[in-house]
Amino acid sequence: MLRFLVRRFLGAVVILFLLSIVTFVLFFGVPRDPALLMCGKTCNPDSIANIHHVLGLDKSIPEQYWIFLHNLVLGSDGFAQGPCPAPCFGYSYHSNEQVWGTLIDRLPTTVSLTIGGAVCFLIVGLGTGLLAAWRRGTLIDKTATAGAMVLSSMQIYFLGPLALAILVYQTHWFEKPAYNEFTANPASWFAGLIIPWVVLSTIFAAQYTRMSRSAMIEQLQEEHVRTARAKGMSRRYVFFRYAWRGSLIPIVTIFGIDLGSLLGGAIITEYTFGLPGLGNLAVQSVFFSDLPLLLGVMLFSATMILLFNIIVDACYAFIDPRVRLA
Amino acid sequence: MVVDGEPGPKTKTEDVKLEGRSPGQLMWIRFKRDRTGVISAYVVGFFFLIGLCAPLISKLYGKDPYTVFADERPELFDSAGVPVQPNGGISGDFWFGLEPGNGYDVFTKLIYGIRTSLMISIAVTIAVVVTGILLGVAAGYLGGRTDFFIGRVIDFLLAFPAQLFFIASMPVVVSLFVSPRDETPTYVRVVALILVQWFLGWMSLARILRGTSLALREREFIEAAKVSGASSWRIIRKEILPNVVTPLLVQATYMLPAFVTAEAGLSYLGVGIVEPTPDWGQMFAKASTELVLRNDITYMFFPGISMIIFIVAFNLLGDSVRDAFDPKAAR
Amino acid sequence: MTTLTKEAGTPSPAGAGTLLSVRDLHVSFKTEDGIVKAVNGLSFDLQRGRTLGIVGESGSGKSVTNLTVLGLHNPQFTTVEGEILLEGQELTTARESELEKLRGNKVAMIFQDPLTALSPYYTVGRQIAEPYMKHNGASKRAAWDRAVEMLGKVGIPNPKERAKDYPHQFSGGMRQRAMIAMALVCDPDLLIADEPTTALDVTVQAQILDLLKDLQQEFGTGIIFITHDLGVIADMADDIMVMYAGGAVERGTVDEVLRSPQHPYTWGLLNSMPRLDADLDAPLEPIPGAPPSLLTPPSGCPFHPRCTFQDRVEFRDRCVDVRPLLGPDRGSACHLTAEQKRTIFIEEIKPRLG
Amino acid sequence: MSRGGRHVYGALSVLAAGALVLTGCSKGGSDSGTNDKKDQENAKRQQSSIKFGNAADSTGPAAEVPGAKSGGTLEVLQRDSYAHLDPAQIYVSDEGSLANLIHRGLTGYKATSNDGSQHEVVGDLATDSGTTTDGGKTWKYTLKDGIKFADGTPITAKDVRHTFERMFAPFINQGPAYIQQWLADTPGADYRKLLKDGPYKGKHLPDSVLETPDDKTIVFHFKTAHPDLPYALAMAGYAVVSEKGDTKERYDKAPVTSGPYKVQSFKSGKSMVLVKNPNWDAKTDPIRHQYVDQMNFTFNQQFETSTKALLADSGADQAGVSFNNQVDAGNLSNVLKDPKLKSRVVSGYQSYVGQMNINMKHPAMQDKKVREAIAYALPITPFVRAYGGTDAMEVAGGLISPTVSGYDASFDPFGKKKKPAGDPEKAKALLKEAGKLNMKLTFGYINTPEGQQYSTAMAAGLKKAGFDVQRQEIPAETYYDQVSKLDNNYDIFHTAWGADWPSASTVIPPLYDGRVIADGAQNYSQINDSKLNSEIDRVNQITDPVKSAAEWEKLDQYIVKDLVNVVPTAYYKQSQIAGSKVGGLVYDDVIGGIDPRRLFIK
Repeated sequence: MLRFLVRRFLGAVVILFLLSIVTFVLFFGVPRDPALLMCGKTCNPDSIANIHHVLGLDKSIPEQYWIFLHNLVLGSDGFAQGPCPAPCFGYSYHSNEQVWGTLIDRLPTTVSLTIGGAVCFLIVGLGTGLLAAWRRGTLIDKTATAGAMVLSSMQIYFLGPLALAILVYQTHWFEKPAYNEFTANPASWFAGLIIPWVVLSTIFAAQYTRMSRSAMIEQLQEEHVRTARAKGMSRRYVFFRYAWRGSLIPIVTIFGIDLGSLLGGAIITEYTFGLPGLGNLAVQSVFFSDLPLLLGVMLFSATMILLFNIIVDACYAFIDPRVRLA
Repeated sequence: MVVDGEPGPKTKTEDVKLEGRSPGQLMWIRFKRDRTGVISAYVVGFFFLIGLCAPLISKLYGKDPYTVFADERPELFDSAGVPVQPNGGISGDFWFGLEPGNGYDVFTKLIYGIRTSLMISIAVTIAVVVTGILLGVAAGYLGGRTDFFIGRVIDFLLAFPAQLFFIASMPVVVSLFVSPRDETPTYVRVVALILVQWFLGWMSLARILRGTSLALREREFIEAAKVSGASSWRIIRKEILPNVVTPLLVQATYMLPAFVTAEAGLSYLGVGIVEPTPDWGQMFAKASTELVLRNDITYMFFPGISMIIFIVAFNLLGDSVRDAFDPKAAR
Repeated sequence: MTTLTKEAGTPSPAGAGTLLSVRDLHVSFKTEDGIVKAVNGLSFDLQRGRTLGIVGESGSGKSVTNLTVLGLHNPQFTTVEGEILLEGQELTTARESELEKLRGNKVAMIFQDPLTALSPYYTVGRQIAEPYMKHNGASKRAAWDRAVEMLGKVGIPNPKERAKDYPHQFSGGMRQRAMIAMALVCDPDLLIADEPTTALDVTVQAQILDLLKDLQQEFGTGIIFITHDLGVIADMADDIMVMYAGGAVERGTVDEVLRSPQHPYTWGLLNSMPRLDADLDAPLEPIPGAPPSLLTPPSGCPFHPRCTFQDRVEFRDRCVDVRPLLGPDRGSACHLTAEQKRTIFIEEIKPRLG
Repeated sequence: MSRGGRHVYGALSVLAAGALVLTGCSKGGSDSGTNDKKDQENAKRQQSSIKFGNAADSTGPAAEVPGAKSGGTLEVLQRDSYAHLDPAQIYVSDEGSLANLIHRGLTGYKATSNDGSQHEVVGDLATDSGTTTDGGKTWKYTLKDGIKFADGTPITAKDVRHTFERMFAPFINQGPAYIQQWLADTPGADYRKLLKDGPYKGKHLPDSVLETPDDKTIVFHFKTAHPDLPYALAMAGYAVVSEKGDTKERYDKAPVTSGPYKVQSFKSGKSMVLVKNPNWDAKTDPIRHQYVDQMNFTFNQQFETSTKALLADSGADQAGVSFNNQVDAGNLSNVLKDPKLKSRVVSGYQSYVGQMNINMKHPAMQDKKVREAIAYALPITPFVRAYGGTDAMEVAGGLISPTVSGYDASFDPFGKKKKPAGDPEKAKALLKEAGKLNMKLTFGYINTPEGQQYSTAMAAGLKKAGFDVQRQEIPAETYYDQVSKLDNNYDIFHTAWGADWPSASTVIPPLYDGRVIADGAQNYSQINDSKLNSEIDRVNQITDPVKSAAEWEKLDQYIVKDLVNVVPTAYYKQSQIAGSKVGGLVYDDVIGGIDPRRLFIK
């Protein structure tokens, strides 16, 4: 187990390293100059050169990259804006805030959105999927399958605005979604996120319904499930002990992927509801050519994805004794 | 009762009955029997037809998606550009109403938007399929270092935060084609959208094809071909490719709608196709503006419902294609 | 030996020693392509402590018949007609809960591939203990001990430790032994073994067969042994029933069927089977053609499209028009006369078998 | 699974999709109906001429706001967090509003009426608005007695000198540059050469430029006359910085303040708390008040959120206000229509004027008939529409905004106010006359949703007049950089410009002086008209601000009507709302929003 973790984490570090290079190259591929954005009304080549110098953009790209890596690992006191302990992504060009601080700052929004949404869609999605598989072929199953088919074909950029239009703007039943800190006021935290949760989990739940239903049905056709029935085990027992155990593998896999990418910033959801999470931060960093922020968000998101990949693989070992981690 | 697989003898008997037919014919016969699949195919075909015939339809209808009716027919709008008539200005003249803002005709905008989105998605699908075949089959068939290398590339690309990467790279790709001083022609944005989605779109297909060709490599007929001295290229072309058609076609039917929604998502975020070029996703972007949310909820249903119908039909079609190829698959 | 069999529609009361009695069984499935008649008017009996071998190509209805006995078919798509009497209890109409009580308890089953037939997620011991707990109300502890005991009985060395292993940690033969242990843990009266040795290599196969025979003697279990391998049948069974296209085409004792087979299909089966003592020059001959579609079974004798002897039948059309009947005892469902069957076998078939 | 099942769910799918349509009905029209009466009221409202106050005008304390009370906590809901607190980095209006509370400069605007429309420039830290004896080349300021920073140290001429010197340091790059340029007598950013590293490496500005003979006196020496210095010094960007407390870049997050309030805590992106500055003495300040005990800022409050909270008027929000958030577009017309809200809502103009620039460098644009054709043809409605209709935008006649001294509401040479959708017939006739029918017209537009929207519609309008319009998108982030390049491809492009102080001297010279044409400069249309140039010089020398305002307006009319190098599009409007317990609510034309200095809790 330990060897597995060490190996996988090393692999992840290599991938992150490559990704940071790609992001760097990508950024310098953009023919727009962050200095222009900071230059203000009285902009001329001198002041641009000046800003370049302040930002370190006058150094060669490899040199800048080296500095970036160095700061990331060791931190730096060299920033004009203040000290920057490791992991140091530097200071945002746009807001002059420490990138790492900004990421940590935005994280609770994204985590709230993701966890709340995940709880909803896991319960509803798996519940419906299992029910449909249990009552396979009945009207319940067909309704659930058809409903899941339609809902999973919906997009957040349709369902989200639709929910806003109906629930917020037309009927005024709900507040416009916003992020309020849980610690400050749990009720308003809940009220502010309820619509994003519902929208996010509607689409995801439909997907989990489809997935868990077909995984269960597939498992129920496994020979070992038939053996268990042939031993005289009850349907319920076989369903929940044998088939469910096997269905866990695809479910955990997809759930890991979803959770990883959502925690890295649910871009469209956050954009639609104007939630100040990592996804919105990412969009912002692109629009403002904010390299430190872009690098920060990109690496953070990729870390989430990789982390959950590893977690999923580790989970396999608990679910399936055939899997040996090494 | 739990043990409810398709009974064993069934496929056997079917094979017997259809003895002598090619797998393609078999698939076609099975598919034709699947009424849901056939209806879905018609629906999907209808969308493609609309996309294809959009110019003709708009000619017959007498309007185009570029006319600014807010200035042409100012009496139909208030000063913020919202149609004054109820239901988004639906009337005999404007079947689907008028778009809040500049007052484009929603009907023609929608059919042209479908045209744009489908065109892009088909191109991405083709690009992804070609790449998937090339790299997947190469990895699976050649094995060894090639396989290892392609495998690592796939691992790497899968770790990309895809959406974030799309957003970050769209301006870069666009700028590769035009100097920032010139107008970005629509085709450049289209090409950029295709490239960006292709770049992070081929891995799953390549993995599947790798698996398939890896399995095929061990099969007798490939061994036989090898022993008889056929070149690798010939084996790939004559023996492997025909055998990966099934997973390929099934995957492609699932991929295309995914690309449609992804493309629309990018335009929704403002990095894809922009006004005035009609595009499905761009209509969603418009539909999510405060103006529409507050004043003209009708508008958002045209892109919304049409896309749901399209995606549902395409997914049902995908299921049917899969079932037709592989009737044992669990449903 | 009494393989009492009667023709379709003429049920006879099961004899005193009869463990299982199947009467005029029809099983059909609804599929996308139509109704598949998987079993067509099958009748047979099995006595306690005896072994009935069922032979046939895949798709001949062997497995379906036996799944139906345990009620493991999918009721949604399956219609079952006829009677299945287990010690006089009607099983086709029995409630699910009653069937559950029988399964693994009175009737147990062994499947072909022990790797897929055992759950990969639970230890072998647990999987063996489960039915014991359920049917005997034993405690977890007692059930576990019983599982270890059974593992020992089926010849697993160091059963105490191995019970804690997962199936994938077992070799193929050991897995099948574990499977047998699981089947016999509740001391069943009837054991259905569905090609239990097909997936194993030959030496292991022989061990497993010996084990089954030993256990049968110890427990007095009646066994239905399904296989397409006549060699195994010869070793294992007391009686043989040859099935084709959902029905029985020949039956008799092992000696009868193997020494003087009467049905062209049985000849074909024998012909396609290699033998150690056979003349090396004599070619193995597969049965021409493929098994028939059960969606639209051939008219008359289901074997007629593949039969090379139908021109010997007096009125050749009978093969196409009339389904030949199979008597309750030793016999075969073929329009050839008994004399023809005998002469053809001795003169044409036997020499080739060597 | 049987086929039958699939039909059922196929059918159900369609049904479920269809059910959604039923809910999709909407009533026509936006909630933001046109509000003609309000428009007329707004048109009447305009900044009257501003004068420079003397020592008496500059003496504190400021006149009491009628009905004002001390005490209480004000809740301030803001959308954007403050990016800069260092005065030298402050240029944008959000921080400008805040600077009124925490920073003080040599001069400031004193409201001389209670409706926020009358102002004069007075001495703030200085005893008067400045004295010049040579027509604006040399300006002398004397500091008042008893002025202190929040940390208790007195404000001296050394601090003022430091304030100006540090603006030459490289890290100061966001604030205004007027005075630096005047001191160095160079355009653009060349002024930085005068004092490369600022005061931080021991070098200082020579006395011939900036002189501080004693602790109280500051003398500015310019090579050319700059009668506008009192205005310029009133900008937040020139507020005083403590030399002792200067932490360079880090000052931006934790400045030493001098105004009536000081920053108690500031969590960027989240919240800020201002408390009374005990070292501020009302007697020294003719401009500000210190009624409220504490101000709690909450950031990330979108326009809809703040509007909704303030409309609801419950709990702490009763004492709530937003300095810069507008009433959101959706609520705007309802808010304006509701008579009960009248006392809680203020409306006014922002200082911005939108204008379509015609690139004079392109030969085809040098034909005045063509330019006139553009002026007649250009529809303004798309612009108004894209930004929320007539509640948010008003069709402009001239280039001088209603918030600027000298505005003339009746000026409308191309009939835009009557025919905002353009006059394609007249334009076409002009174009025909010029023989340029179907000429190519390259339209550079900003690539934002709004830009996309109005540019397509404007292009359609121009097409009707016989132009072959080629739209070219320009990325939003670099838009101004692109259009301010001298060799840009665009025949026409839209910009907006806000006066830095309420004098057209911050509008007409930077935008239309032919001698400042340069890459990155703001003469976007590249107009170089000798009459205009000389007039600019002449008017710039007028030291009487009232007289000069009238002269600027004449120049405005000359540009729009005779030169036609720009077509004015719209004046930006806004409305703001406060809770019912907030007193002293006034829309201040100079601030371009609610005046935070006057607020009190009822």
